[in-house]
Order: sequence, then structure tokens, then C-alpha cells
Amino acid sequence: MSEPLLIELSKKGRKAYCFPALDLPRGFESALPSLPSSLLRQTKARLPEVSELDVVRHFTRLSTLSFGVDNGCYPLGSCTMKYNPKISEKLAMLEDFTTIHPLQDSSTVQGCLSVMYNLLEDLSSITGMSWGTLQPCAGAHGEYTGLKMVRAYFLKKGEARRNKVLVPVSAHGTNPASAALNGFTIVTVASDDEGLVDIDDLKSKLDDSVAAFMLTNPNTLGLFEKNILLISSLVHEAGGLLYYDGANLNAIMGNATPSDMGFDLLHLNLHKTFATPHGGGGPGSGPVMVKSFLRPFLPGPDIELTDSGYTYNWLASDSIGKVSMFWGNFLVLVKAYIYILRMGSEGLRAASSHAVLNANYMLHRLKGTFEIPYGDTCMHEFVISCQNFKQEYGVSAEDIAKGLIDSGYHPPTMYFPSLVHEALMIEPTESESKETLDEFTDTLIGIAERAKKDPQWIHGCPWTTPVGRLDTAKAVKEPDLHY
Amino acid sequence: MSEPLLIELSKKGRKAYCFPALDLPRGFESALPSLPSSLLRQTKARLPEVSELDVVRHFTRLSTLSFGVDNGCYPLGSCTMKYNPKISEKLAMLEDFTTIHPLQDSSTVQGCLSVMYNLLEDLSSITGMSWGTLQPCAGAHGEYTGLKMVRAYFLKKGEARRNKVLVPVSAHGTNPASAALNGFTIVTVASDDEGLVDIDDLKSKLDDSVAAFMLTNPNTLGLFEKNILLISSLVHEAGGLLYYDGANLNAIMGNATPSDMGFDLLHLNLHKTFATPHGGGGPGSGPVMVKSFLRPFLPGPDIELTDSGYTYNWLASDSIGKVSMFWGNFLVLVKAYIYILRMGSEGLRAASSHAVLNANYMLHRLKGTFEIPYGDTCMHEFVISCQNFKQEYGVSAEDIAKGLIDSGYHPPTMYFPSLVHEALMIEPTESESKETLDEFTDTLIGIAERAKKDPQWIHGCPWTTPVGRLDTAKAVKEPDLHY
Amino acid sequence: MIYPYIPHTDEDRKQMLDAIGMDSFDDLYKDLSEDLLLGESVPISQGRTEDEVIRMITSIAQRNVKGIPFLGCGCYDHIIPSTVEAIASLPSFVTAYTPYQAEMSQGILQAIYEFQSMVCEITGMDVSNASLYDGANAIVEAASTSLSAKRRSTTILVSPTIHPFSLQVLHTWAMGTNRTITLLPEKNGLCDFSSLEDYLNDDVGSLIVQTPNRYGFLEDYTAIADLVHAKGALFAISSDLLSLGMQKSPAEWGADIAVGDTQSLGLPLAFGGPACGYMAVTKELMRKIPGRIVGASVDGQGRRGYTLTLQAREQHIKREHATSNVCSNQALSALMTTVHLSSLGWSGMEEATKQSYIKAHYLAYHLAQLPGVTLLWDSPFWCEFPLVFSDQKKMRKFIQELRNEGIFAGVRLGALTRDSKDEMVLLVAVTEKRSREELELYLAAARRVMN
Amino acid sequence: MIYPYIPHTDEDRKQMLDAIGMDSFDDLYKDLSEDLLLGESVPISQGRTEDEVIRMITSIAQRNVKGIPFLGCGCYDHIIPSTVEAIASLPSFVTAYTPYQAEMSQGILQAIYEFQSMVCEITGMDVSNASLYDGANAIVEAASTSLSAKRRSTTILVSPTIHPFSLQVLHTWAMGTNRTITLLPEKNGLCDFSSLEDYLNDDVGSLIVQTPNRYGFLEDYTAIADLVHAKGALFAISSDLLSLGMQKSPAEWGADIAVGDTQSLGLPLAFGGPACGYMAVTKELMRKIPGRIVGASVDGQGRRGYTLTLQAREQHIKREHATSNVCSNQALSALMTTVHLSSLGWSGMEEATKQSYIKAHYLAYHLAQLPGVTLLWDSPFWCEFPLVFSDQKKMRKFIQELRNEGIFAGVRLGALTRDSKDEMVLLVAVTEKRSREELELYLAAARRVMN
Repeated sequence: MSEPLLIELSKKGRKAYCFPALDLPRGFESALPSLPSSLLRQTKARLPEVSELDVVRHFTRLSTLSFGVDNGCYPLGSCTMKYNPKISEKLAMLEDFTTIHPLQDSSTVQGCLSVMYNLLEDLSSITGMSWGTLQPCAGAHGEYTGLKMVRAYFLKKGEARRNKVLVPVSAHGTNPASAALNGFTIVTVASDDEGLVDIDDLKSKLDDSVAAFMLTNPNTLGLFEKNILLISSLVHEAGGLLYYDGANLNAIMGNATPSDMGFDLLHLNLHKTFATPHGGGGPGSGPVMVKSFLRPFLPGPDIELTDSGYTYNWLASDSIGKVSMFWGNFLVLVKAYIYILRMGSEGLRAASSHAVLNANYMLHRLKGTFEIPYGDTCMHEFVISCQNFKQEYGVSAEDIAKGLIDSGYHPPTMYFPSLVHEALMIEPTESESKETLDEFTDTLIGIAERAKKDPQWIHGCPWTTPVGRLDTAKAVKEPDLHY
Repeated sequence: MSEPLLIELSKKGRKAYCFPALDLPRGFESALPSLPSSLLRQTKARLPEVSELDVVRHFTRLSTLSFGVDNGCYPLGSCTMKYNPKISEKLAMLEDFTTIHPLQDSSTVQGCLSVMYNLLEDLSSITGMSWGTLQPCAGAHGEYTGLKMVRAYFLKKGEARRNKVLVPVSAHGTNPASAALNGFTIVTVASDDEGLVDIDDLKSKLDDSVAAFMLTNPNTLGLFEKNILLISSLVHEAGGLLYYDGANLNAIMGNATPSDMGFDLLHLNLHKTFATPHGGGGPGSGPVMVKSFLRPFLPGPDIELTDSGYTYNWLASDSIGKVSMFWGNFLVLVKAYIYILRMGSEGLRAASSHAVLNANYMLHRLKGTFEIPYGDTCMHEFVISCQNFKQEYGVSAEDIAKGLIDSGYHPPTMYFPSLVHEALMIEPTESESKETLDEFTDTLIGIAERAKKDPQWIHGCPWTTPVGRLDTAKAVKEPDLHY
Repeated sequence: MIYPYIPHTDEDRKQMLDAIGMDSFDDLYKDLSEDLLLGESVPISQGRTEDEVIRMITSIAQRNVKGIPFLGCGCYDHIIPSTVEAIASLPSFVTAYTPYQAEMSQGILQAIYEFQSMVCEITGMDVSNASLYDGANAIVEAASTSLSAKRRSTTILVSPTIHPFSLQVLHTWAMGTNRTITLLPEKNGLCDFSSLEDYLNDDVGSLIVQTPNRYGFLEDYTAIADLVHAKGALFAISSDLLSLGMQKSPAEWGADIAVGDTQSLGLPLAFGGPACGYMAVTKELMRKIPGRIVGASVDGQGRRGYTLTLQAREQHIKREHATSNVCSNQALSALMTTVHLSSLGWSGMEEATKQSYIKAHYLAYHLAQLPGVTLLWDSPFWCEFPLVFSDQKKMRKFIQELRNEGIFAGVRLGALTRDSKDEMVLLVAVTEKRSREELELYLAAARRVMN
Repeated sequence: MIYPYIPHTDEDRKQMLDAIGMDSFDDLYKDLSEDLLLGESVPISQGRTEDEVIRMITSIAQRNVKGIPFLGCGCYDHIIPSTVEAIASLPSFVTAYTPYQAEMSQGILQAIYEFQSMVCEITGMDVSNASLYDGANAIVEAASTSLSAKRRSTTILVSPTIHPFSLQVLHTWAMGTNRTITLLPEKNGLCDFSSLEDYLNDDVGSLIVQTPNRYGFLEDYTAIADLVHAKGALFAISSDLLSLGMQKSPAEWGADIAVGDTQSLGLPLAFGGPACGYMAVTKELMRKIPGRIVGASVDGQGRRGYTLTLQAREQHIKREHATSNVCSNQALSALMTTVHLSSLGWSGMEEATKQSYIKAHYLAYHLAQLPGVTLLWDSPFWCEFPLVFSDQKKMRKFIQELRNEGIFAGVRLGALTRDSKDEMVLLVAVTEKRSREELELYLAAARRVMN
């Protein structure tokens, strides 16, 4: 069933919330001069006037028109939709966290600083890096922060000429966008037949104008860049830095470190690898971790442990400055810290191993039905192509994805990476059981088989949702962006 | 979509929860003699072995197969399904309440005792009674407790002969059941043409064997017993007591008191009138409030306010003893207390007035379509009859109720009271807005109209639920009560 | 006029009154004579805003004193997985009524069916209901069921070692009726069955016992069921449901009725409520059991579904002839227990019972070394034991000194029974949740007081 | 081997490895050279059980000191209705991703559409996005949008009175690029526009100002928009969204871009995060705005539905040519603001701003009577004001004595700017949540210190 807009339920004079009456001496209010009228708002905003029950019912119903990991399998490639532990949600809402102001004196926020300091220590251990910052609010924000440090590093070094950032053609879109935001010129590096970085192409593009090569490893095809040590030495020989996009860390966490692979800095997505919830699109958290030579460039303030407890350290002279209003998405940090405490070193290693096991198991079960353009095995995710369905039956990747919705699954990522035609990118994560994987793959194969015979059915999918596929062209041509 | 049983997802060795390792000196455990084998369990219980995500998904899905007040209008007659404030849920879960043991010394539970004492004070004011007990866990439990006090009172008075309890034919089923549980003989009093207590019949049954007359006012037809003061004097003249079933207090709260009507004792349903949630069937709470002459018979312990704070008082020599393990459903009491604090005296009066307004408004809108066997106006609820639909079109009250489900409403109470054939008993409560009432009544009228023309459709309702009407005869004949 | 939780605007009120042909709110109450209508509002305080109530309730709650609870006596501080609160706060569960409309209540019905199944599995019995108020009331229902199952019986034989409060609740039930509660003798903290046959006359509907009993002791019911059954009476055992992770189940003892509380499985202390009574019986008693029961069936298309069933037993059908007056039960508490058990599985339940056993014995062993206290009898116990003091002043000091360390040392049995023979007895409960540090803190303080 | 949140049994592992033709977990990592594979596990602690983590985190959290916060500076302690947390904790919202699959995400999409609508209504602008990280990053995005909207512009004119941290974040954005941040002069705590025309050269992409500004003052932008627009530049105003319940809206000032934070509307302090940046623009800038946007459309049957739209602006399509790199935003925070505003309505929002105004002025008025402190300038303010001390020792004592009363007296502006001229300035914030008692407690303590 669809739900009207709350404003459509609005009724003049209805109230869901009342404030306590003003309890100052009555004389004061009347004696107080009001603001100059030039500063006063002239118009009213049209907001819903509804009862508390209206608010609760409206949003409760909207929640039933949404789908999260708690509702079912959500194998969205590159997004690591793993289980978000309930204990994290509970503890992050402790009043001793939620009622603390970010500008209290450091002596009164030792709990918060302790969480942040210890989380940084653990993330350093997990990545093999020296230290980092928790300020970035999302993965892309981390990329921006990391590349800003790269810029600052080369400026300090007197290598202002380094204005290029290389990205593989298979990179996440945020990589080139974040580089561009920092004023870098983006140079795309080709993939070879195996779906890996084309070493010759890379070599041809490495020169003394290159600031960094951004790489996610495993890459977005779910393939480990086997030549990573070679890549690392090539980039470093050219005087550039190697940047690790941590979106795919869930493939290697605890089994290998970006540091050993030669990466100089990286960002993490706590809302992917460290099990904090995605919240329908955020808040996430994108800490940046660096090797020691980049540490002076980290955003301020740093947190230090002194004899009198944790304190802020604003002193780093080469710091790029702040990247967020305060200290980052603190409550998300709490949840990530809890996840690490729960899992421990062996648990984190097991998480990535089982994520890789799950992906390979699914790949194995699907390869009879779907084309696997790159690789016979994979890391934590893999990409299938529906091109043969498209060509032979006119059935697109989107069609097949939409078919899954009626069976209670969230579809995989569609049409990414662009290297693969009619791509579906599948990442099961370690949270899913063998039974769920079996059911999901059986369903997907069943949809593919039925689609061949029943094109009308598949083009109409999904059938069970409150709306079918929407006219997205109309949404662009005749934008209706608010009530 | 349907959901399997969790045991059907069970897999040997899977775990959703791990306990901390035992951390006692290793020697101790091995030196400790185990229990005599005669005391040890021999068999394993078959419980689900699943992951934490399995647990979360299973019950989250089950929640989507349930319907509460937060999901939509729930006009279940005699159940007062009003809005359950979110603030009550939040505050009842304060650790300072949930981690308190019932047998801590009274000096360490002043917070809990304060809630209970002040709630009793407020409930006394609202009902006009002298004092009460919060121990009963539900309305029926309150009835049982109240009638036990009636018994104790007459025993003490030397009137053991009073072994009859009168109930009107329209009484809630719990009334006679609770009386029977106390060893009373039940005598039913007829209704007159108006649906009210038949005074002549009452008179004919009043004698010196009558212990009490149980009455809910307004009665289950939603009609106020206009002759209540006459009834009261008749019962009292016969030496009996007048018991008030508080299930329908939401019609008069703040506007009138059972005390003024001549009732000697009563129970309340905090989960109805005082907005605590029903929880899918409980926990509720059924305080009993009494006039002062019955106070010595209240269950123990009482709570007293002394110079050193709140204390338990176990001393009442005529007390009927305990009726619950500890002090009642304490967290429910907290929620009811919060509701009273929020509403205040004017708010409580407004609640019942608006409940009555809503019911009359609905009655007015429905009376062109449905037969209203009793009364042209009502109190907080009313009963419609679908008998004409049954006779002319073969459409039952159940059919019409099931039709509402497909429109996103919970049906009204069906087939009660038995006085009315093909009864639907509707109680909107004050929480529902005029708009919701309009939509609900429009829908109900629409269903009734369609049912006349389309019997096949109405007999198949509901169509949109994961299961249709179940074979209840089979459920009784071939009981399948566990996995 | 704006009231919390009432959506009506002035315009609504006017339109609605107009529609029903009334002029004012007074007309709504025209059936009430004038002397019944309150002139002034009831004498309670004015309404408060949410913010005011938050401050007020938070501050009231803070007047409670928290401590490390070594308190038991029917309410225990066990570990609860985070899943329990997360699930039990979902609004479709919280704000629903009893699932009368099966088609839109499959979630709640299935959860109750799973609850019943788990209770049957753990007790070993055939049929469970959907919950009762608490353990004490479950005993009352067991007694009622017995009398209705055995015609003309009026007496319930009761172990003297059942929880003192359960016994009080049972006495209340019998008070003013033709029912008789007869207590068996007690020996070394256990029910003494040596003369059981003498008590078993034709009036007896059932024998009701409890294990772990009021002292925490585990009782041995070898051969009892046969004796009871030989006289046509029923045998009912009350147990903390969690204890059945270790001790022999009611079915294994040959019981006809298993009752008790599930509080140890997923419910917080919460000042003693809501708890969650359970009751399970043999197939023979299926149509005698009180309360709600959910059963599986099929719809017209053969799809499996769940529904309230065997309702012919219930008050809303049978009225005074119902097996009980139960209407509301403790459904949400039962859901919490169901989620708890789903999270633990059998191995987790075993682990919880085992660790409680070992930790309780660790504390008992070391306390028993101290001068001035002894363990009251040496009967086998699970997670709670009675410590008897030789000196009442010492006992008070013990409790006070431990309180100063943030520890609630135990429950004074005398405070429950108000019986002078129990005055020197402290019941100490230890669950798997008590950490080693907490145990050592207890012991250190105890040594300081007693040495 | 049992790990938290990993469901695999030993048997599963074996079966799955067998299926894929591998012998062990090592085979899964065959593409990693041996020197990349870690021999030992990473040097962090062993896993802990839930109960252990609950104890640990609770105890860490308790090391924070709570107080009555008169602290603001971009993070304010306003009243939040209970509906907000209740809704924002529903699992289908919490555990969902960005709503790429519209058909199964209508709930989230519609909620975002409602968020956008409310931001448009309150700012008066035409188009809002679905949220940004925080107020400081919203200013950065405003700057980026300006430069991309006005070709060949490289300079952003910035008011010196924007939040010190926003200014730092903006400087970081400019650092190492061809972008220039030029600060206007300041006068009496307000941006001084008297020489604005001199600054407005062709390089200027936009003028960015903030009101209430870093001191809490409300600025007057009469005629500014015309001046800026005359030079082809854009005018961006940053505001606490709640403040627009009282002060003139960005649209009313003629702004092209409205940015800021919604933290004051439904988000707890939470040590500063998650907050929720907002950005709304004129129709002309619709295709330049960064971040997610939800639009309404119809499906094949003509049913209204919501979907992410105008994606051609975004990084996953346009890569380096995108309007921004934003991918994750603060969706759940935006939901909280949406529920908050839905609960308050316009009258509630007005009430909150009005009460904050009056209470802040009450405190300011009485503090200004005290010796040793004065209000820094007498510009109009809303809910926050700068108090300047004549003596640094007195200021420290003031802060410390109030702390002893459980009050956080204010934010030292110097701690943010690390500028000696700000050392004696204390920024005091008062919201509608501060009760009369709390205000009097503050005043009483202040009088004790200063008199």
C-alpha cells in the first residue's frame, strides 16, 4: 500500500509536540525588545500539522516500504552489506555518549577520546599503517582528505608539478571525483585481459607529474591485483604515492595489509568493513590511515595520550587543517569500535576469509548460468554479465535484478564496473549462511531460466511492490523535487 | 511472504550467542563434584541453532506480519487501542528501573516505590476511591483480586452465606469466570429493551445470598446505565457490593467517577485506559481500587510514605494476601504513570470526552448502512449488527470484518456481546482523527455495499494477507500446538 | 485546546458535534444525571510536556540504588543477548492486541507457537499455553487445573519448600473457598516425602512441588509420580525454566503439569515485573489447560498458518465454566523469552546453567570457610544457596558492609516468610553474569566482616 | 570455530570449500604472494563477548562528565521529541543502503523527498539535496558549486564571522588548488560590507556569509544580493536551519545558495557527530547542486513513486566531471530532522526559536549587570552571545566554579580560533531546553564568582 505525504495529512492547528510554557518573569518577556524587523522572517514555512500518532504511523508505514539487511539478503557489490550488530546500536545510544558536547574541555570527554584513540590504534594495526584521522564522514570524504594530504606532501617537498592522479578504468566513481575536487588531473589506466591493471599502460602514464595512483585491491571485479608489489615499486620509482581505496578491505582484513602491499595511505569505510549500519545512505565514516611520513599532514586535531589522560594536539604544522566541523561521525566510530572489540584479531581475519569463501561459493554456483567475464575465482565479490541474456532474449541485467525483488532479495549492484556489459556485481559478505546463498543462487538461476521463456513477466518485474519501475526520464525532464 | 519456523533454519553447531569463558581457577571446576546423576537432565531440548542475523531477520520478518496501533487504525471494541506514547517506552527502559531487584531493601528502591505510590494516589483521585493495589497483572486478574476481597469482607462480617455474584448478560466473559474462580455462583441479570440492566430482573435476583453485582458502565453495548444510582441503592439495600469492571473507563475518565455512581470497588486496565501497550496480548496491568471500608482487605504489601521515605507495610491483618509473585507488572505501571503525568487532569477528561465524540461520530456515519440494535447515541463504543446482510445476502459480520483487513484496518470486535446478532463492536478511541474516522467509515460502507453485489469477493476476504481464513475446526480437531 | 495524544482541532470538534446534532461536550454525557458529572476536574496535577516528564521520571528513577545483585528468590540477573530488546521493541509487536484476527497477526501467532514449542521441548511436556502472569500464578493455575481434572477433589498437597510468595498466592486462592492447601513436612531444606502416602487421600487433586526450591536446593522426585498417580492425583512441578538446562525435566520426573517462570530467560529484573509464567501439561490435560493456545492449521489454499485455538476452554466462550479467567497474558515477555532461547540454542542454555552452577559453588565454597556462617544443610543446589549466620548483628553488618562495596549480598529469607526461624538465613544467588571480579569483591568484603 | 556474526559451521566450511574445489582457506588467497599473507593475526586484542563489551563500553562512556550545557558554537542542546529516536531506530531504515532500487525503497525515498521539501520550505529555496556531512562541508560544497557555476572564477569571498571551524575546513579545501579564500573585514562582530564592491572582481565565484554568525549575532544582508549578483557572482548564506524559524530566510535575502546544519532539529549533541549538512539552491542551480536528490515520478500504471534523480551530476556517472564526490551522505540524520520537523510543525519551530531567543536574552541581560564581564558589542543575537571578561583569571574561575555546579558555562572562543584577541571571549548558548531553574543556577553561580 502506498502512503500519502505527511503534508497531505496536515490539518491547521493540529500538534504532535508542545513545548513547556515559558517560565520567565512575565515582565521580562514584554520588556524585551524584539529583533529589528529587517532581520525577521516574513513568510511561514509549510510544515505538516499532525498528531503524534500521525507522525508515528506515517514513518512506521514508510519503514515497512523499506528494506534493510535485517529484512533479507542484500548482496550489493562494493557496499559490504553485512550484519549490523544490535549491541552497537544499543551502546552508541548511551546517554553518556549522546549528551556530550564536542567543545567540552578534554578532561570531561575522556570516554569519547578513549574510544577514538583506541579505535585509531586498532585501525593502524589492521591496516599496518602508522596513524590516521577519524574526521572524514564517508568514504569519498576520506578520499578527498587523503588526496589533500598527498597534495600537501608534494607541496612541502617542492614537487608542485605533481598534478596528476591515476585511476584504473574499473575504479569507483568517487576516486576520480575526489581527485578532481582536489584540483588534480585524472588519468585513466587501462585494464588488461584478466581485468587487472594493465602494467604497460600504467608504465606509460607514470612520470614526474604523477602524484598518486588510486587503487582498490581487490579491484571492483573482485580480483586481487596480483602485481601489486610491482605496481607499488613502479609508482614509487616514479616518485608517486600509492593510495588504497578501502571499500574492498573486507576481502583481506586480517589476512593481509595494505601497508605490506606498498600503499602509502588509504581510507576505510567503517559502514562497510566494520559493520556500522548504512542508514539508508549514511551517516558513514571514512577514516584515513597513513604511513609515518604522511602523519604530519593529517587533519587536526590529533588525539594524544598523556600523563593526564587523552588530550587534543593541534600543533602539527603541516596539517592540512580540518575537514569536518567537529571530530567526525562520532557515534559511528563507537559502533565500529564495538565491532572490533567483539571480533578481535582472529574474528576479523575470519570475517574476510568467510566473505571470500561465500563469494567463491556463489560464483561457483552461478557460473553455469551466467557469463563470468573475468576470473574463475574471486575475492569477496564478483561480477557476472547478463550480456548473453540481453542479446538472445532481450533480458537486461536490470530485468534480472528486478526479478529478485519479488523473491524478497535486494538486487546486486547493476551496471558497474562499466568494463563488463550488463554487469551484476555480487557481494554476499560473511554474514550470510550457506543456506541463504543456496536459496539466493537458486532463485537467481530460476529467474534467469524463466526470463528466457517469459519475457513479458521479466520486463514487468517487480510485481509485488507498491510501485513498479518508475519513469526516470520523466523524473529528470520534469523534476518534482519537493512538495 | 510467509516465514519458516526458526527451528527449520536450524543447523547443528551454529550459534547466535556465546557466553564469556568461565574464568575461575581451573582447579576449582574440575574439583567440583557434579550433581547426583538422579537429578540430571537426560534429554536435550530441540532449540534453534542459528546465527544472530538469523534471529534478527526471523523476528523482524515476523514483525512485518503483525499489525499494531502504530500500523493503523485498530477500533477493537472493549479493548481501547489508543496510541501508546513513545516517551513511555523510552523511559520505562531506563537502567535505573530495569536493573532493580524486587527484593532490594526499601531504602534502595525509593524511585520505584515513588512511582507506585504516586500512581495509586492518582488512580484514587481518578476513580474517586480510597486506595488500591497495583499487584494484579491484567484486568481479569484484577477482577479475581477484587472478588476475593469481596469474599474476605463478607467472611469477616460473618455473612458467609453470600455466595452469589450477579452479572448482566452483556458482561465481559472474564466477569463470570473470575467470580467462578472465587467459588461464587453466577447469576445472570437480563437486559431490557434498551440494552440496559433489567431492573425488575435485578430486583428479583437480589437477596441475602448476593455478594456483589459486577457491572461495566458504560456497558458492552456502549450504553451508559442511566439507572446506576437506583441499581446501586438496590444492591446496597440487599446488602451486596457493587463492582465496577474498568474495561470501559475510557468513556468517563475525568468526567465522572465510579465512586459517585455507588461502586464499592473496581479494577482498571492500565493497558486500555492508560495507554500502555498491549504487547500482542500482554503484559497488561489490572489495579484494584476500593472504598475505605475495603482497604483492610487489600493484598499486601501496601506502600506507605513515612518520614524516612516510602516503605512496605505488610501489617493489614485482614489482607487477602498476595496475588502476584512480586509487586505487579512494574514497567507497565511506569508507563501508565507517565501517561497520567503527560495528560494531567484536564487531559484525562478530554481523552474520554473525545473518545465519546469519536464513537458517536462514527455511529452517526454508519447508521444509514448498518442496523444499530440499541441506542441512537453511545458512549465510547457502539455495536452494529450485520444481521440484515446475513439474512439478505449471506454476508456475515466476520465477512465484513475480514474485508477491512485488505484496506489496512484492524477489524472491530466480532460477535460480542451475544445480545446482538452478527455484532461488530467498534471503539475508535480519542487517538484517531476525524480524517481517519471518515476514511474508516467510508471504507466500511464501501465494503458493505460491494459485499451485497459480490458475495464471492467478500467470502474470500482477506485477499492481500500471507494466509487467508484458516481452518479453525481442523486446528481444534487435529491440534498442532508445537513444532 | 491542545491535549497530548488527542488530534482534534477546534474545527474538528465543531464539525463532529454538528454532524451528530449536539451543541457541546456536555451533550455527549446526557445519559449521566447531573450529580454524576464532575464539575471540577479530578484532583491530580496539570499535564506536563514531554521534556518535563523526562526530567521528572529520570530523576525519580535515579533515587533507586543500583548494585551488583547477588539477589534471587524468584528473580535473577542473567545475561540477556542484545537481540531480545531489539526485537521486543519493534512497534508491530509492542502495539498489537491479542491476535484475534489471524490473517493480519501471523507474526505474533507464529512467535507464540515457537514459544509453546520451546516450553514443550524444555519441560518435555506435550502442550504449552501462550504464557501466564508469573510463576506464582502459574502454580495457582496448576492447582485449579488439578481440581477441575480430578472430580470432587478439593485439596492441593503442597511442598513446604515452594517459594514463600508462591505459597502466599496459593493461600489467597484457597481463601474463602472449599479448597484446602495441605503442606507436607520439610526436612533439611527439602520436601519430606516419607509420609506422602498418608497425605494422599481421595480429596487430593494434586501434589505441587518446586525445584530449585525456596532455598535453591534441587529436589529428588524419584518414585513420587507413581505414588501420586496411584491415588488418581496429578503431579505438578514448578521450576525456573532455565534450571531445566541442567536438572531433570518435569516430564522426566513423570509430572503431569510443569509450571514456573521464564524470567531467567530474557527478562530484566525490572523490580519484579513483567515476568512470564509458563504452564505445560500432558496430552491428557490439553483441554483443561488455562489461557491462550496457538495452533497451526491451513487456509483454503492449503497454506500453513497459525491461529488461536481450543478456545472452547476460555472465558470469552465458556464464561463461568471456563478453565480459567485468563484473558491478557504476558505475550511480549513470552516473545522476549523466545528470542532469548532462539539466540542461545540448547548449548547456550546448558552453558548458562553450568556456569551459574559452578560460580555459585565457588562462592558458596569460599563463604563456607568463614567463621560465623555455615551453609544451611548440605543439599545439592544449582545457583542459589542459603547461608546461615550465627549472630544477627553480624548478619546486618555483613549486608551493610557489602552494600558499601556496591554489592547486594543476598535476600533475607525472613523478610519474605516473616518467620523467626528464617531470620538468620541469607539466600545468595549467583548467575553466569557475575564475573570473577565481582565474586572476589564479594569474598574480600565478606572476609573483612567475618574474620 | 565460532566467530561473532559469522554463521558458518565447520561442516559448512568443508562443504563450501569442497564445492569450489579448494582444500583450505589458504587457497582462497592464492592470488596473494606469500609475503603478503599475514602469518600471525593482527596485533589487536582477542574477541570479547557481548557481556564483556557492554561492561567495557559502559565504563568507558562513564568517564565522560555530563553537565548542563550552555555550549553552542555549531552544536546545540535543543529539545527532541520522543518520536525521533523511536522512528530513527526502526531496522528497515537503519540497515538499508542508499535507495538504488526504488521499488523496494519507497519508504526511504519518500522520507528524503519530505526532507527536501521541508528544507525548501524553511530556506525558501527551490531545490534541496538529500543532505551533506555537516554545516562546514555544506559551506565547502557551496564554494565548489559557485566556482563551477561561474566560469573561470577562482575566488570565494568569505565573511570573517563564519564559524572558525567552517573557515578552517574551507581553507583546507582551497589549499593546494587554484582557489582563493578572501576574507571581508569585520566590524563589531559583524561582517563589514562597506567595501564589498571593492572585493567583487571577476574572479569572485560567490560571497559566503553566516547568520547567526560565529558570535551568535544575526547579520543584516539588505542589498547584498543585488551587489553580488551585479558582478555575476552567487550569494550563499549559511544558517543553523532552526534559526530560520525566526530570522529572515536565505531566499528572503535573495541568496542563491542556502547551507548549514540541521543538528538543532532532532540530532543529539553526540560529541559533534553525526550532524547533518543541508544545501538548497535556486532553480537555476538545480543541475549544479552536489549530492543525492530524490524526485517524484510515476510507474507504468501511473502510480506515484519516488526515485533518485538528476544522477547525471553525480560521481558514479560523471566521475571526475561530477558536481561533487559525495556518495554516502547523512540520510538517517536527515530522517531524524524530518521526523523532528514533522512533530513540531511550523508553530513548534517558531516556538523553539522564540523561547531560545527570550531565554538567551534573559541570561545575557542579567550577566551584563555583573562587574568584570560585558557583552561583546551590542549587535542583535538569537540564542548565543559573546561575553567578554576583563580578567583572564576571573574567566577561568568563572568556568571552573560553574563546572562545580554541574554547568558548562560556555565555549572559549579562543580555544577554537587560537587567536589571542578571542582569549577573553566566552560564547554562551541558551536554548528553549534550558529551564528557569538552570538559568537561575547559572546566574547564582556567576554572581558568586563575579561579585
